[in-house]
Amino acid sequence: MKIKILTFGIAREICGGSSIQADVPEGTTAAALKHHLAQQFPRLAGLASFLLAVNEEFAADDTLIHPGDEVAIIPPVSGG
Amino acid sequence: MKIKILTFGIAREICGGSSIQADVPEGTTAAALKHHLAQQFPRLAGLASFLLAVNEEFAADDTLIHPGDEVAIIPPVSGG
Amino acid sequence: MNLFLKLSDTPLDIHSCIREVESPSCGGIDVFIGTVRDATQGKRVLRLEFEAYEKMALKEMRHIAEKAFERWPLQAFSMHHRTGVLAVGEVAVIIAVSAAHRAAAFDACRFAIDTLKESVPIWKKEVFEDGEVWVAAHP
Amino acid sequence: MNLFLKLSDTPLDIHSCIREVESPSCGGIDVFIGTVRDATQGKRVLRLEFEAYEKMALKEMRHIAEKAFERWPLQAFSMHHRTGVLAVGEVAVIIAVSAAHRAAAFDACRFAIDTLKESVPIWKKEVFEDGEVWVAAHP
Repeated sequence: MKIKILTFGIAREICGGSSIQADVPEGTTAAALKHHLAQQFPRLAGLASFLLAVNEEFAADDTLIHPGDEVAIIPPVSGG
Repeated sequence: MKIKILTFGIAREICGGSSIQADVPEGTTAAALKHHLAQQFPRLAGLASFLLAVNEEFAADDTLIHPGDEVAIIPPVSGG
Repeated sequence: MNLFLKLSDTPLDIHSCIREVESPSCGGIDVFIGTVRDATQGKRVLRLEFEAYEKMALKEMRHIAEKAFERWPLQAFSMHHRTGVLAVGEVAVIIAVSAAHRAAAFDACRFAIDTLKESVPIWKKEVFEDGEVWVAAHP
Repeated sequence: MNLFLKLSDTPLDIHSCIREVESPSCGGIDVFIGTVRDATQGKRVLRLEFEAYEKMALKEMRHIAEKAFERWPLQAFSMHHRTGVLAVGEVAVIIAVSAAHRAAAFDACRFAIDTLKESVPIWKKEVFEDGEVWVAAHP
């Protein structure tokens, strides 16, 4: 399935666009998608932290990604 | 010596005026003046605390009172 | 030391107190605002009356500010206290503290209001429908 | 729950944030204001650029407010965060918390800014004379 992934901050610069597409099997977990992304964009793995959000909530490693989910890469936050 | 003593809050109401006079010997300490005042106005001794200030600073028990000092009765404070 | 103290019998201005501590080298400002609550222990409060031993109150406020500057790396400190008759909702005290980092601002601001309530010669009378009481006067 | 949240790309208004939490039944308001500092580790900062994942940021801000209401007896809670380009001295975040008693207001306000900095998806780029850096991005 094709997943659209939003990117922000330094992740947007690393991935070269405010959203990217990933093609992963159905039943992919957040952990597997992170692994996939880190292979494609090795600099993501060098960040102080690198999390995924699914439908605007932080995703656990075993969160399943479904077609149509809103997925985002969350690099280290620095608000305030 | 005659000492003018400022009063505030509930102490003003107990003493019946915004200042009172006390006649005490030279070399009187703050502790002795407090004792004198508590005898004259027994309700002062019933307060949660009853301190003296001399020249706008809290007085220790052994602070000496001199003629012309600005003395004040400080009942429990409740600002803020 | 950027230190601002005020006792006033007219309404306090939150914004001017905050403006006194703003600075390009500060990253965090903590502000405490004490307002007149409409009830104490379930009793309806009509108004508060604040009385101060003004010269000594300003001295004690200065002692608090100086201690805060000794203990924490602060940029600026402002403390405004109201006197006179206050209605419910009115501002009785404002303390604003700025620092490069927020922990110092929070700690110093809290220290300042806690210490003010212990040592600054200001007295508050609560006026109820059926009487009035000098706060904290009796054990 | 009196809960006010705002993300805005135009200047924040301290007074309107405070007004949201004022109430006759509150005795204390604690306000934290985060401003843009002119230097980081000795380097002169020209400006900051804030970017937010807006919908999720508002959700996380709401989680923080809800946790604060669970933990402390609060009257009202307001959190405003700025996005876009900020000059030195501008306000990046305001958090105002009111409660009947001040300890709850202080504790909840501090919890809120500490948690915001850990969990709300907002990113800050510091722009210096000789380059720029996404804050906290690298170990």
